[in-house]
Amino acid sequence: MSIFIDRDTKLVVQGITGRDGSFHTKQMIEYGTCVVAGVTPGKGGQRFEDSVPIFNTVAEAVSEGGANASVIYVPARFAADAVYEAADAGVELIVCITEGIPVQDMSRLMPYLAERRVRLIGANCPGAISPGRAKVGIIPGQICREGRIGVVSRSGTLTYEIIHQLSAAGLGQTTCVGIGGDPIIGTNFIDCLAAFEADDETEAIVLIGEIGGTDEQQAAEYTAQHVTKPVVGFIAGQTAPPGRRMGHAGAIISGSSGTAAEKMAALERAGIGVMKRPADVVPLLEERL
Amino acid sequence: MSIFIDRDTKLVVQGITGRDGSFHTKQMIEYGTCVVAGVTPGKGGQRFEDSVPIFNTVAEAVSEGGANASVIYVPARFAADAVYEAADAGVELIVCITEGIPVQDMSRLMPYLAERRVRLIGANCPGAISPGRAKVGIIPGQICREGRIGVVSRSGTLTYEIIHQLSAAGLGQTTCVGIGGDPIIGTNFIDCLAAFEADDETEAIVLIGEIGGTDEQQAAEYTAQHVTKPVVGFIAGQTAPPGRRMGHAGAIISGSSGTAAEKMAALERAGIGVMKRPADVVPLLEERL
Amino acid sequence: MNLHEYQARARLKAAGIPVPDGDVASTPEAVEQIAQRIGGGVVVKAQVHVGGRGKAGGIKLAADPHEARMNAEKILGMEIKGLTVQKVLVVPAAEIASESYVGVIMDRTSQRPVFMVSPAGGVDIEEVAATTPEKIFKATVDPRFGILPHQAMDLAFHLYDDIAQVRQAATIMRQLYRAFVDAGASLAEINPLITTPDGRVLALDAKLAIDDNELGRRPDVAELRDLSVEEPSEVKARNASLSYIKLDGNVACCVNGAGLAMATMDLVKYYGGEPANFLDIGGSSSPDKVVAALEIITADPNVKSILFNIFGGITRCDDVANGIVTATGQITIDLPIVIRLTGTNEEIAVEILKRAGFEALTDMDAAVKEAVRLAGEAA
Amino acid sequence: MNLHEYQARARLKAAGIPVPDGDVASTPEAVEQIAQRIGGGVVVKAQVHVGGRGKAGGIKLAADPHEARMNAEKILGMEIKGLTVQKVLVVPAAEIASESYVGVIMDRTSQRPVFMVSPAGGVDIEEVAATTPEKIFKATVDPRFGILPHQAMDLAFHLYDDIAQVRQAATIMRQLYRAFVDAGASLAEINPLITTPDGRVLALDAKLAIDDNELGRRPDVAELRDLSVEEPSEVKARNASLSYIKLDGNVACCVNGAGLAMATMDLVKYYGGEPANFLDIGGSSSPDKVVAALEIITADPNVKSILFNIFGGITRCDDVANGIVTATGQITIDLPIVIRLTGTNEEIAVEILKRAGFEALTDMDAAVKEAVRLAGEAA
Repeated sequence: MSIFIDRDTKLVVQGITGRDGSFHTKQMIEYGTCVVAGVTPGKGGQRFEDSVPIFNTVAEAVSEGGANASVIYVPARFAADAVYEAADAGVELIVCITEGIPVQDMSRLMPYLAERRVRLIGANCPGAISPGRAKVGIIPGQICREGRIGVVSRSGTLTYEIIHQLSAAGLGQTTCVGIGGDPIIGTNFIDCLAAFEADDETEAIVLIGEIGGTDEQQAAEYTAQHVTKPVVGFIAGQTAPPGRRMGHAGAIISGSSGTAAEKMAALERAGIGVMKRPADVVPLLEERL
Repeated sequence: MSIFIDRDTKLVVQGITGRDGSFHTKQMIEYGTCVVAGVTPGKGGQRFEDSVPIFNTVAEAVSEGGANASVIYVPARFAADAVYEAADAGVELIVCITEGIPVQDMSRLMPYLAERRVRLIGANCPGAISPGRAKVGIIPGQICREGRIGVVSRSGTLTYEIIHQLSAAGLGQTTCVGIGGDPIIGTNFIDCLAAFEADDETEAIVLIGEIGGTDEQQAAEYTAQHVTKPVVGFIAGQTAPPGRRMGHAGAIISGSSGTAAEKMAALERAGIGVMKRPADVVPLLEERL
Repeated sequence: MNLHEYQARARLKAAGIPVPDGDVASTPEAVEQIAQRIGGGVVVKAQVHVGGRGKAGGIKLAADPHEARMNAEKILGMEIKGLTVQKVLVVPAAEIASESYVGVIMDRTSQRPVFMVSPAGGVDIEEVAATTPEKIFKATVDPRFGILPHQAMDLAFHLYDDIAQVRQAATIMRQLYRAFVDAGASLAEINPLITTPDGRVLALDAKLAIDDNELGRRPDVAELRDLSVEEPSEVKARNASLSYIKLDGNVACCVNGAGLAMATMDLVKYYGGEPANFLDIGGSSSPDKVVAALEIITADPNVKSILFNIFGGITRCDDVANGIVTATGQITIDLPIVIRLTGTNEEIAVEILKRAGFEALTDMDAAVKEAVRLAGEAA
Repeated sequence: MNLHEYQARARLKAAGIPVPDGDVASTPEAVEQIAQRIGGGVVVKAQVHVGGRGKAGGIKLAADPHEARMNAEKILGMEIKGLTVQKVLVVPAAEIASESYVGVIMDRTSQRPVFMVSPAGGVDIEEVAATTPEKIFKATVDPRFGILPHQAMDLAFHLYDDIAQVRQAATIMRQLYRAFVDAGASLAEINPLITTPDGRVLALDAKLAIDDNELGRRPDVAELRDLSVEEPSEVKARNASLSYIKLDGNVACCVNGAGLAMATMDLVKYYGGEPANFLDIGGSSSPDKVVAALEIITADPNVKSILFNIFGGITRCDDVANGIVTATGQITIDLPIVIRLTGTNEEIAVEILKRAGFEALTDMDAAVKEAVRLAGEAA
């Protein structure tokens, strides 16, 4: 088993003929992902690389192409619209790679998805990969390895670094999910922890967080209460200067200033093995497996 | 039993100090309705008629006054806001008497209520009365009589006329509900038919419709499929000229031009006893009881 | 309230929708000047609130300003379905490559705005729906989100193959929705939405029906009301807060509540009479309203008897009785009046009427029968 | 992006919120003129993007235009928390009866805008939250509906007893929400919201923080960016599509991806060094970006060693290698460079670097340790 994506994932690529979309579609197909359709309005009826049928709308990609999941590579100004379209077309999973969606757009989008019970991963995320089964997004396939570790991360390349260390040590993965670092995201740590906890194959979980917000603290609380499998965690940004983006008021609402120290303490309290540096992931996991 | 309102209805009156609100609050209290609170922003702490406590907000009327239902008499430009406020305060039932809420406001309001599972009756309706138990709205109490007939109507005074005829003939009512004649309303015929069907005391149902829309046709279909109790119906507007309000396009969407003849035929097909005039209500019911 | 085509196109234009040049005029001279300014062929279009203007001769093509003036002379003042043409719109004669229909309507059943489009535009959409329903495409709009870009694209793909035209049409639909919301409309329609031979998409005709409940908060829309095209008695009624529609019968009905008013008209018909009007004096009625109602009713020469049917609830029967007594003192009414009153303050009302020489009934059927009989005698 | 107070108040005013008269100036002469025009006492307020301006002497009361000019001479050019004051806002000295706090923030946890108000305004709201949390009231806004009138009223009742002031404050909150949405803000704040002795409610200070992702579609907001108050190296970085924040250490870090960049900085610290910056060269990076990054890094005199840490995914290692070779050809870099590359096109990159005389590492810890060691030797 794996979480969110697997061999039965039938993917439609929104923005398949764009620069990023076409590059990564080739990579996903090469990796063995079942890409059943692409969407580029106005190019309906054509084929991508002489094989994948292109449709004008996601609705057609679902009804005629049989897609049950979507990945979005369209430019930022169209990306929120693309998520609405995928949700209305009835896919179960939407992975939005695109970066730069305004947070107010995300705020309006979330209840729309909730009403339709669609899972969104991202936006502004590297997507997910279930090694040996399916890759949806941009996580490099060659650094992954089939195995029993679940990885969930707010980061991109930092995740690759840690997956790389895991694979090098022979610790393969069930699924690696990059949930994205934006203030409002579709799938959070807790969603992934719950899914990994419920997944028979996953034996341990790696959680990679960052400064800002309180997602990691909430994940720690959730872990303490609901996760029986070993969890190890990393928080990037111990040396980052206090955030300049959000005023004081935000911290009052969340009841936290979102520092790395706070988050590491929360993980610690929840019994999560806290890495001091990425290279600690392997020894910490090995202690616990 | 009765539907929607009963002796356990604890009412808050929104706009209790206004002209209509104060007049009808007195009537409701005289009738024996349990009016636990009133709301007029800025008059919190005062009392209506030296008895009913007034609050600044519906939230306070619920938390401090113990209200579980609300009736709204505020002016049209504040009426939609008043419904949102009541819904957020957590009452189970909102009866909006006020006339003149724009249909686009109602369209936005309905999904808000649906998410909170609050029942709205109206707007632009006379409200409901469960004779001998509670009266919420403006239906004159003296024309009603306790009994076993359920009445549901899109009209105001026409309903009084028919209730009057029922009471005069000794056919009392479980509950009379005026659902209002606006294009978008909170509670429709089907909601009331279902409630009357489920109500042990109700033995027969009177349905009073009008030209326009397709609510009566849908009610007829519902009756044929789900209502085991006898139903008699009346449609006002047999001599009305074709509607001037809505263009042809509306009729295409609804698949009907909403004439009285169409509606009477639909009732007939569903086995509903169709009155030719209001005075037919008693003989038609007596045939069926 | 319906807007004129020229008013609707101005609002669509303000929302960004491409509409052809053009202007409105009420004299042939002004029409000629507009045609001169536009240059080339023009179309002169009667501005009345009815469908089928073309078939009735209310839309005419003109090759030059002189012909435009001649056409305007014919159209201005003509009657279309009982309405006199007082204004015409002058627009350039467009070269048309295709005609579609695009509309958004507030739908009672879904309780949401519904978009409807058809590649068969420029004709009566009801006929398209009846004969070729497969050519009509719909999308329901969530009013919390408005029409979503992909919904507009989906619909536009049913109209055009060319992606550039699809995008233009999708943008127009989003702008039309904006105009629909901003005007407080219950209907907004473009028929036809045309393509030109060079590939542009344009709105050639526009229709907006406004929800009357919106007018209070939208003075910019309310001021578009054109009283000159309305039945004067209906304008008078609205000013007195009465709801009145003139009909062709001879039994005038004065009722409180729309449903009871319709049921009363139906009962007039049931007993062999013909109602002269729909008249709802509303809920909290004052004697002044009754006076205004009687003035409006008695101004209709067809009326042979007057029937009051009042079920007192909020409306107090004594108010209505006082109104009848006041009105009959102010204006001479030489028509028989039948009064049925019941409910709130019924006894006081009967007393007031009795003192003024009127009899009051309490049974609706009896009152209607009597009013029909009296009208029949007078006829 | 943060707006200046004078920019934020202009947007609040445009949304209908009552703000006192006033104007912005960058010279003492202009300040005197504005004070002259306003008449009476004024307040001169430094326009810098930091809190605590008052304590730092950046806000001064003046009894007349002359004193205003004198104050402006002191404030203009002063440094507050490292930022030079280039503009001041001049407003009338308001008579204040009470001070409240009103703000709306995009909240990550509820994923919705949250309103926060406090009757304890005019002071640091964080301190209010810490010392008297019972004086803070919140309401979550459904972004599909905006702040509802009753939510605004509920909050306003926590600020005032007088119903007229409650209504004014509720209206201001709805206008503030409108301004928040229209500006694409992540924070909109009025602190203090004051009442005057005659009962009016006014916004005396205004703060707007804009979501950078909104700037592309809001040119009216984007043009408010004041480059003069930003670190020049950060402006240069943004223009090259780099994300850069200057710090005080001596190990420069050049990394792809924000998370890895932070982890790299953390590892520098872990091995006893101090990072000189945060620098994310982003995803699809070109050699040009690497050149710009090296120019920015080497302009910082504190830097003693340069560390590249590249995990190739979308970023191709050969692009980065080419950038390093190109940059070192264009500008003289006499600092030690440590390069760690792994992932996409790693072998090609190593080859490119080897030919140019660079060594490439593949282990992150080894590379960081080496960069820290080299910086330590140079210091």
